[in-house]
Amino acid sequence: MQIKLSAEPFNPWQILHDYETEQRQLAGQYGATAVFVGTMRDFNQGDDVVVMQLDHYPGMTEKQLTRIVEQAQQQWAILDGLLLHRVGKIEPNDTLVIVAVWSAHRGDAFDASRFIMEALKKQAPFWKQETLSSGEVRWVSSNSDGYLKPAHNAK
Amino acid sequence: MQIKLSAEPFNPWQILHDYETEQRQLAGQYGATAVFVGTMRDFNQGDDVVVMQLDHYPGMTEKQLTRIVEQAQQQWAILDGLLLHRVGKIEPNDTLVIVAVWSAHRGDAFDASRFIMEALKKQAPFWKQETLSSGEVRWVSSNSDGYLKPAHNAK
Amino acid sequence: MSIKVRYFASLKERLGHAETELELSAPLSAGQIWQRLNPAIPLPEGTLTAINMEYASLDSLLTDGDELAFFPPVTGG
Amino acid sequence: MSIKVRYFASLKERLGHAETELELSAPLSAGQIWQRLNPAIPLPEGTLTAINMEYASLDSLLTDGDELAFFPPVTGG
Repeated sequence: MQIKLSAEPFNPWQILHDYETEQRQLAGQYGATAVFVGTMRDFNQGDDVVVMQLDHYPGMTEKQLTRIVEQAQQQWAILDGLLLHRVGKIEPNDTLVIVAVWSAHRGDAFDASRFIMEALKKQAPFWKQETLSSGEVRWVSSNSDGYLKPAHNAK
Repeated sequence: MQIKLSAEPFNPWQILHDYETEQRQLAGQYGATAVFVGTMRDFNQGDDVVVMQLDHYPGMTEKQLTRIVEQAQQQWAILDGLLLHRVGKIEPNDTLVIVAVWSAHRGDAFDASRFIMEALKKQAPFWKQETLSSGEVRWVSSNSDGYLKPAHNAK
Repeated sequence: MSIKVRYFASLKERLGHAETELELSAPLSAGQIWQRLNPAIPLPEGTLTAINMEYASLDSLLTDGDELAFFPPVTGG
Repeated sequence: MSIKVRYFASLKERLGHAETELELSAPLSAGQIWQRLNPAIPLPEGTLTAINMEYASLDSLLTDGDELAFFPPVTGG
């Protein structure tokens, strides 16, 4: 189980490849890996975004992330998990977050990875500040429900 | 959008890295990538499995997979998708399937990737035949609901 | 009227062959074709049926050149 | 009784500083501490409160050595 913040850019597929390779004891045990990768878009709420600053609360952020992963472990049959979140100055197309869950069966991995992502968005103390192409600098005021189309809000 | 069967082993993270790198037009557009990787375990239903044969119905399998992905595209705001499924002789720890969905927002990617996996398990004509360490060869009779613990069946 | 009939996985093993060509003088349904080809073997419960690579019911009538397939529940992924 | 008070993100910018040390002679709640430190600024709606890096309510009483934090809704991931 690995929970980390990174001030440096990373390639999510390389991270996942390396992590899985290191966890030799998992080989043959897991049948399911569910992964979510969050990536910085170059637009938000109709505006072009050129760069982003991702602030956090050192200490509390790690504490909350650890709690969220532990809650997932209590609820689902998880073999291993990886949670890596970027902080600092971020450019479009940089990876913001990786959540990966390994389990024997798919339902546990699917549920747990989504639970971790949704809880992270609600509870982990991170704050995004966007610099727009117009030069305007603004704090993102809240996270969306995660769907492009409003129709999905009702779900 | 790529839908393929592979008779050769593949590294899922390498595939995802290469695919994403090739889709240059996606850069900056997607904020969410949801991935499911299915892997052959070395045990099933309490028995050690040493090798597996994955049969399919050439033509129909591709047709059904394409339909499933199209249904996902109709229901969710998807930017791109990748579906790669192994066929033939498979060894423990080999990747069986990758489902990846790229979207602007996380809800669409999460929902669509899970929909594709569940539909694939129910509808795509693949059949697993396991060879156990005892030498017994058996067809897997049906897919499970995807959870280790029966308690989750009620969900 | 010529129909190609295919079997997969455990059904193929049980019947001992993967496919059969069938000449019909009148239209038959998928279920009737199974009975004609395998009179001693009731269609195993849970068997799926496809016509021209689309799922179909046992009542579906076959027409010339169709490909009919019978197979057990699918277990991919 | 010594309390460390921290502000993050837009709240830090608005108040113009990131943290303050506060000496108290009697226990105060998180909400009372905000009022004492920022008498002219009502606590912005949606502000979250943490004591010793755990979410807490505005009614929670602070004790010596506690770290109190105020911050806007979180926007990670």
